[in-house]
Amino acid sequence: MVKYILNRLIVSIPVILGSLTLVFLIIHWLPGDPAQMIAGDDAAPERIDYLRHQLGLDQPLWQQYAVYLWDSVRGDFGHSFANSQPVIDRLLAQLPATLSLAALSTLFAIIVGFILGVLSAVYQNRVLDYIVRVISLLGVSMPKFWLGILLILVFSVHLQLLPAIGNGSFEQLILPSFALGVTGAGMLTRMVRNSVLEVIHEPFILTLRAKGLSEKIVLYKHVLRNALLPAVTILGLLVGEMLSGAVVTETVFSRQGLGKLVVDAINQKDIPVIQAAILITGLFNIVVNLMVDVSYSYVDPRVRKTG
Amino acid sequence: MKPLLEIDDLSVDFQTAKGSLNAINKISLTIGTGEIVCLVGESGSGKTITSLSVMRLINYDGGYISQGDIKLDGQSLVGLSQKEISDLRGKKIAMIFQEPMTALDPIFTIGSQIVEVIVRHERISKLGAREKAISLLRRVGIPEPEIRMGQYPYELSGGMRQRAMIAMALACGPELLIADEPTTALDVTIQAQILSLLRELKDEFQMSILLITHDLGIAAEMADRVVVMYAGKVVEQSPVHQLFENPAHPYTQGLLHSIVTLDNVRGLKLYTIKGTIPSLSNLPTGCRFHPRCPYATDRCLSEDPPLQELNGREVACWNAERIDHLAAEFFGDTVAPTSIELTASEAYQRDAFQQASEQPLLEVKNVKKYFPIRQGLFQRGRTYIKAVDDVSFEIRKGETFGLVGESGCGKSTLGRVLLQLEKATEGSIHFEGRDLIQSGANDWKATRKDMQIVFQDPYGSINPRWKVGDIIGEPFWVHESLRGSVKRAKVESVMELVGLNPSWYDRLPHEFSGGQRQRIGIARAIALNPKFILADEAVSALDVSVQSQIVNLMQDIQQRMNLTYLFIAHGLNIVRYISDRIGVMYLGKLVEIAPTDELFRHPAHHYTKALLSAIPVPDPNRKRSFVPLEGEMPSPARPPSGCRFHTRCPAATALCREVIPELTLISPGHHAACHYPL
Amino acid sequence: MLFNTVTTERIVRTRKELLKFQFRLKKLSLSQVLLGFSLFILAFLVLCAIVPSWIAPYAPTDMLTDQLLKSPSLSHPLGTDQFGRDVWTLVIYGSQQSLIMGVVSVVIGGFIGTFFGLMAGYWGGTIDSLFMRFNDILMTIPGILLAIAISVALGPSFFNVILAISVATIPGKARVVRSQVISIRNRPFIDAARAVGTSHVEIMIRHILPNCFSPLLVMMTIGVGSSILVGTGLSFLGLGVVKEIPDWGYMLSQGRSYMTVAWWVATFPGLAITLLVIVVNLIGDEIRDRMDPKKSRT
Amino acid sequence: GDAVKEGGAKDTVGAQATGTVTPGGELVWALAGTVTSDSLDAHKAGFAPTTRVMRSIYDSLVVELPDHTIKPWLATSWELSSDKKSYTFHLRKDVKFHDGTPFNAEAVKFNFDRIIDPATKASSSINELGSYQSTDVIDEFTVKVNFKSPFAPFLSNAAKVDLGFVSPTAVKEYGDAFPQNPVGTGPFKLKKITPSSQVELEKNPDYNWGPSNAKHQGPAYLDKLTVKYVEEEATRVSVLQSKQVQVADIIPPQNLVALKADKNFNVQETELLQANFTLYLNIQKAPWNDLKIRQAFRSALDIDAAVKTIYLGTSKQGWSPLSPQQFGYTPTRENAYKVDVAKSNQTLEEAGWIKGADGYRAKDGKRLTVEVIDTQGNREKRLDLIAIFTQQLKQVGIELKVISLPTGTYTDRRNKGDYDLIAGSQFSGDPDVLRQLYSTKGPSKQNNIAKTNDPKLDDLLEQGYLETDPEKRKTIYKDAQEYIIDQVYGIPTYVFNYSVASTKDVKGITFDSPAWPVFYDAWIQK
Ligand SMILES: Nc1ncnc2c1ncn2[C@@H]1O[C@H](COP(=O)(O)OP(=O)(O)OP(=O)(O)O)[C@@H](O)[C@H]1O
Ligand SMILES: Nc1ncnc2c1ncn2[C@@H]1O[C@H](COP(=O)(O)OP(=O)(O)OP(=O)(O)O)[C@@H](O)[C@H]1O
Ligand SMILES: [Mg+2]
Ligand SMILES: [Mg+2]
Repeated sequence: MVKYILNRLIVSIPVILGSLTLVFLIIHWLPGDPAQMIAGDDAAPERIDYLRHQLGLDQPLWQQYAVYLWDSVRGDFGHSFANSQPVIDRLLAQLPATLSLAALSTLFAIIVGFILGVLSAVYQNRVLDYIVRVISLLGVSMPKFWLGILLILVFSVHLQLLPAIGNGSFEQLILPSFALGVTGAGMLTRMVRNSVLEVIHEPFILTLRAKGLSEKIVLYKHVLRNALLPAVTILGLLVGEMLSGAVVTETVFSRQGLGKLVVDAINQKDIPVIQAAILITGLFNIVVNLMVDVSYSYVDPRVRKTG
Repeated sequence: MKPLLEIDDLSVDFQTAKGSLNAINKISLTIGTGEIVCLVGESGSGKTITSLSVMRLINYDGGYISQGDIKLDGQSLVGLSQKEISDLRGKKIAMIFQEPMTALDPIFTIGSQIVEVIVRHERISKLGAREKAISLLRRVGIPEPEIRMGQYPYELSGGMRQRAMIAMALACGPELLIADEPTTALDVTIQAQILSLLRELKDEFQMSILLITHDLGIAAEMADRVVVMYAGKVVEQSPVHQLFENPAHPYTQGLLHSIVTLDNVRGLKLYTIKGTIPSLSNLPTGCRFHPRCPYATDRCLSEDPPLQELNGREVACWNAERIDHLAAEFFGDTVAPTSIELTASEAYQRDAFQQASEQPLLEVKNVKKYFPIRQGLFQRGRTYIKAVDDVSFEIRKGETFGLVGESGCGKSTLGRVLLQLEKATEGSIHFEGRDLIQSGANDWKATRKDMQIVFQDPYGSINPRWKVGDIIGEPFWVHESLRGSVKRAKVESVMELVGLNPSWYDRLPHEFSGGQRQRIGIARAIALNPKFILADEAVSALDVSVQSQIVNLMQDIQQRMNLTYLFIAHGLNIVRYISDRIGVMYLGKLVEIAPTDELFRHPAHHYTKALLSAIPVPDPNRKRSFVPLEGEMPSPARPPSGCRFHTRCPAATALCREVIPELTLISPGHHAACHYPL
Repeated sequence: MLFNTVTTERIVRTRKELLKFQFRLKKLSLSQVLLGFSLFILAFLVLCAIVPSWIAPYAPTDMLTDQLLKSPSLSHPLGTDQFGRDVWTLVIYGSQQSLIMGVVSVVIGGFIGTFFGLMAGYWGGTIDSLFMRFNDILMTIPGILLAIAISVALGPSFFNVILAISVATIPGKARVVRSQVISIRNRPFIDAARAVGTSHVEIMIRHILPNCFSPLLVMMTIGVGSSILVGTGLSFLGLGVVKEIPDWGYMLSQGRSYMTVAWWVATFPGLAITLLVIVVNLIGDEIRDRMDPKKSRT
Repeated sequence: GDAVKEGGAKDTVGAQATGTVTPGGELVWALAGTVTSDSLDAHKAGFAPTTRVMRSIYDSLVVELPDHTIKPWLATSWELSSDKKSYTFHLRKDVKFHDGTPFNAEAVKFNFDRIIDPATKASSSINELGSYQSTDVIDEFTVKVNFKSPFAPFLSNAAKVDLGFVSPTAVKEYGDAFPQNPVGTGPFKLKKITPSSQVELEKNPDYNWGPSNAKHQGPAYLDKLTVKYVEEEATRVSVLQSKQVQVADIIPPQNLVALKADKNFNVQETELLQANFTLYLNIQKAPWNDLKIRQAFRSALDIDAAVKTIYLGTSKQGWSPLSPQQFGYTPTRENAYKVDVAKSNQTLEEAGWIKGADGYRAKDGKRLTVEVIDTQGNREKRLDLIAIFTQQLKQVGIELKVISLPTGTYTDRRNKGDYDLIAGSQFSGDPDVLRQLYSTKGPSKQNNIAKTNDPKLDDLLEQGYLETDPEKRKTIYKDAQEYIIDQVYGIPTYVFNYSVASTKDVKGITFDSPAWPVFYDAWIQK
């Protein structure tokens, strides 16, 4: 297993390197001078030149790239153009909020997705199934900022149950997690329904029943575990998305987060921050997918062998 | 004998989108304590549904018992709730399913799946259940059961999985064991092992067994009594000897007659029951068999015959008495050796056999096919699965060459290499003198025209989304760029040739029966008038009667189109019947090549001999005293040294362990690779 | 007398027909009802997109400055927005861009993604590794950055917004298609086609592609809604030409700040998106069912 | 003056007169925007939201009253040298930074020198210092600030946060991390920054140097001031309405009316001193180089109607490049031009722009299209405003097209002059802002946003910059404004009102000179 994980990590190195290179090229190719952006629209030209020199932007591209790579390898992600802070600090500051939001909304998606998905499959083609299917589609299609504001209006303004904004407490996490998790929940519901239906018609389910096992055991011990595999795949993708794609949720609920940070950095052309953020989300994605694969092999012994 | 299971007037219906569908119609049968009853019948006749009804599992398939009663030990099962019946399942009645590959939950260990059922039904600690599971595994002949307990189904071979299934079924000492085609998915050698295991177990535990099969050879070997089903009805029920000696129902007669045995005269057309089993939604009136019955009268058309007592057995036929009388005549007609007639094909083959000696159509020299095993990033391709290892032989023009061997010995791989579906690792293949491996792309397309293949799995080998016409017409589309009505005309003529109704041009594959699908595969293969056809287990998946139809068809076409066949199968009866020469493969090597009769009469290799002895014989009087081949085939990734068969060979010596025997000529046309040929 | 028999006959007949009708109604399953509903809605939306002026009661650019943010009423069934425009009219006119944005981008992304997935899955080996690594790289790059790059490379335009959305969806689709292709590639009927001499291209197009369709369809139908919203987001991040007639996403994102005082401004365009997604999905499910050869005729 | 308007007038009375002050407690403020890059360095942060927060941390030398008179704060008195190039300030002696560093002449010198040091990467504060040359420490509490040339806006600028004072010790100690660890002399000091989320400030207990217009002396009443960044309008209003915060600023127009009517809330509005949101036609590009065409463009616009519609009556039309409360504002051009569609049509027709079948005018096969480039999105509903203009211009056959661009591309195109129209506002407390917008001798010494290159205007603005006599200055700026309006160098649109809404129990919020909220006198009624 350890070897497998190592192997996987080694294989991801070229991917990360590739994406960093590509991002580097894109950003530098895009119009707009970070020095000008820092100095402001009406800055005197000498000031802009000075800044450009300070930021190393006057060096040839390949040199900037080499320096950047070398620094990254040493774990030095440089300083933010925008506020001269070490990039790593800026990113780390956002991580807890991002992680907790991603974790809770994933949890929410899992719980809701599995319950509804199983229900829908068990009551296949009955009214409940149709209701669940439409609900799951609603979840998938409901625009997030609309849902977010609606949640605030209902739960925060009218019912005064939950806080709308903030990063600290668990209560502050509930509404945004719900808003963010709804899409995942909808997707998972559909996914779980499908795979449960597939598994439920596998021949081995008949064997289980022939053994006299109760329906509960058949469903929850065997069917669900077999159905887990495809669902876990989706989950991996979802977590990735929640880590980096929560901009709307972060904005509506005034939360910290990597999503917003990256968008801001792109707008400010804060190159070191963009690069580091991509590196971090890339690493996270690799780890998440690795976890998914490892949990695969936990769920499905067949994978263990090929791994 | 006290009846253990009584099925009385049972009907089972299915709820479908188009209303309810009657799958089983008023069947009655009993099984006594300690008795083995075989339920036989063509595919789709309702055998599985009957067994599922006994378990009351039919409800999970959308079916329900609409009439009648099932009693186990006097207790009615029909009225029980699912919860109540689940207390009996696995405890008093246990079931073994058809497909050992898919009947086990892939993500739980064998052990936990056995323990699960013990814990469910018995007051026993987890540890106790584990002990018991281990002893069960040992009992069904699984070596090192402690290790196997912790393994997952995919880590076991088919035979071992089936044994595990049996262990699971036996776990709580059931009174009735239902075995639904327990060996169809397995090799002849493993099949023989499993069947003898079942018999032993029955004696040991005093169980009753309901054995479902469509292989009458197995029925003859195992059964005390046989129940024959046709289209959801029981048509005959009788003790095994009586049934085989004196079948009363025309369907039973037909079935018995379409079995290909070692006694079948080669070249003679096989007997088939005309037509196919009707679909449940479209049953004929009166006797359900009448459209296929040679004796059908007007009465059969309108009235459904009840199951009636006749000379110590039960038959459902209006003409039973008359046929009973006719039976001897009926058999005499075909079995008498005097009536042997060489078909044109056979005559032709004789000629061809002589001519061809100088001019092989296909010449295979030292072909090897190794599959690299990937083991992570850095050590790719260190080890190989040696699926085909140094094989040489030739096929002459117009002959049928049979290739036999246990599952996994490399038959298909060899076939795929011959057809260039897989690149040979080494060696040369010449077709009509042309080197196939070296030839370029243009040549390659021409070769495709000349060499065709009929696949084992009739369903898997045709695109489920395509219309039949397009499937058969694909070669025309590719090679002759035919479209539209031109293609249609050509396809229809081919369909005619293989006995498919041309008006089915627009149907989809799933709307055909297995036999018809295989015809589709054959039609596609012959569409371009090839010279050579590889039939890879082309009939293995089919029913006896359908099997005969297809074999007849293939021979027919061979004769008409001057074809050469390479016929791969593990059913030795059929291979014997169809082939002129046979090659026997073991673990990637050809171990024996001989003309058919010679091989069956004087097998030279010990492996061949074991194979031959494992064939079930459909004659209850000739219960075999076979020596099942010990153990299973070793992994082709790590083949044994020396003679690869030495691990299972009764005659193996130190020499066999060290020196690889060469394929040598031992009598005219007979080669064997054995240090100590028989 | 004569009269009498005729009427009874007629009564009997009509009763029979009535029974038949009832029977038919009963046979209409829930899924058929839903399909009918979906098709109807979709047809309506398409009609709106093509000839909005036939349906909409007002002109989309009519700004009734005395009718700002009026709640739904008879004259404005979905209320009016911050310009005094009729929301119902805007929803109808917005359908054109929204449908194009949602559907076309999904189709383009699906097309390219399928191509890559197909190539990678079918050829395997080095091509597979190369494609999939590139795919992984694309996946790690933030969509906005890609979109901005595209807009800079090609200039801001409606079509380029669509292209940008499409590009962002390619990696996911390529992955799904690839895994599907790999599972089909080894099925016997592919061998059969090869044995017949069918070329690789034809095998890919005629045999493998149709069998990949089902998961792709799911991804595509689900993607319609997010494409619309992403497209809107991009036009804010500086990718678009701000249109005179807003699309649904634009209305939604602009209207959301009015949620506290005029919920209808954002809600109805939002509902339109949701409705479109649901409808497209239901139809997609049905297509999948019908394309499943086993279900088609039984 | 009457910087506090309408509701504000009512509320100022309500907020300050009634009840006795109950000190203590925490005030939570939902800030419209974020403290960009978490930077609270007075000299670096150029963005308005940040400046609003920093007002509570940093003090200034002087304070400017709404009538533009300058009063003492950290400086008790000052005098201007006879060459008008040097200011001598006499400082308070009791002032200490939050870290205990004494505030003295050295500190002032350190601060001003820091701003012009390129390594500081100062942004707007460097412009606030104009032609700054040096600072001389006369004695511990007397300091002389020298300029290269007379710099009239200096005192007004000195009242702003940008020229607030940072602790020299802290700057040395924290270096690059100072923006996250701000230390000033203000009534509140930093407790904690939660990046991208909030800033927590706490009372400076030693504070006893409030500006001369303050209502009390000694430390601030509030124990704690927490600023949460809530950019999303609906969220900001929601958290206020549900009282999760006590104060929210920049209330969108659609909520203003309701909140004003609501007994549970106070709304204070004040005009933001700035150059109004103005449409700048690219006068270096045909046909906008033609004054007649520019006039035709302007008279096609019904700005008043558009502003009323979009801001729901909460804002008024702006007539001058400067906002009305700005020093030197002239009302002479109010209503000087009118909506006159007929005249627009006629002018365009005469210039050869003929209406085609599609309703748009064209000349030589080229459509009369105005490409507006933008990068900020619909901030403060400005794109909505432009959307209405689009409709109005359509009436005279002009097509307006808004092109939304990434910041980089936008800047590029703007610098290259590749556009027809740009719209923007510039926050500033002094009319000298016009020099930045319209003069070729502005801080950037090259481009100005209006693309003007008019020696007459350059000259006027240069005079305004140098003239220290208020009355003379007023005249100069009157001329400048009139000239800009007459030449249609810019078309002002509306006057932005900065609004702060609070729950009823919050009292005593005031505003500084450009309009930012001051919490020194604020308290919560218990
Ligand atoms: N769930 C079901 N719904 C409708 N029809 C069914 C269902 N299951 C089986 N049938 C039909 O019932 C008939 C009998 O099926 P059954 O499985 O018992 O056949 P069998 O005799 O076991 O055949 P085989 O030898 O192929 O296993 C077949 O025609 C089959 O199509
Ligand atoms: N593509 C492949 N990669 C790796 N191993 C393979 C591959 N194809 C076949 N093998 C292995 O090669 C061996 C021979 O397989 P093959 O399919 O030729 O056997 P067979 O004799 O046709 O068996 P069966 O009777 O079950 O069809 C088996 O061990 C199989 O696992
Ligand atoms: Mg069966
Ligand atoms: Mg095979």
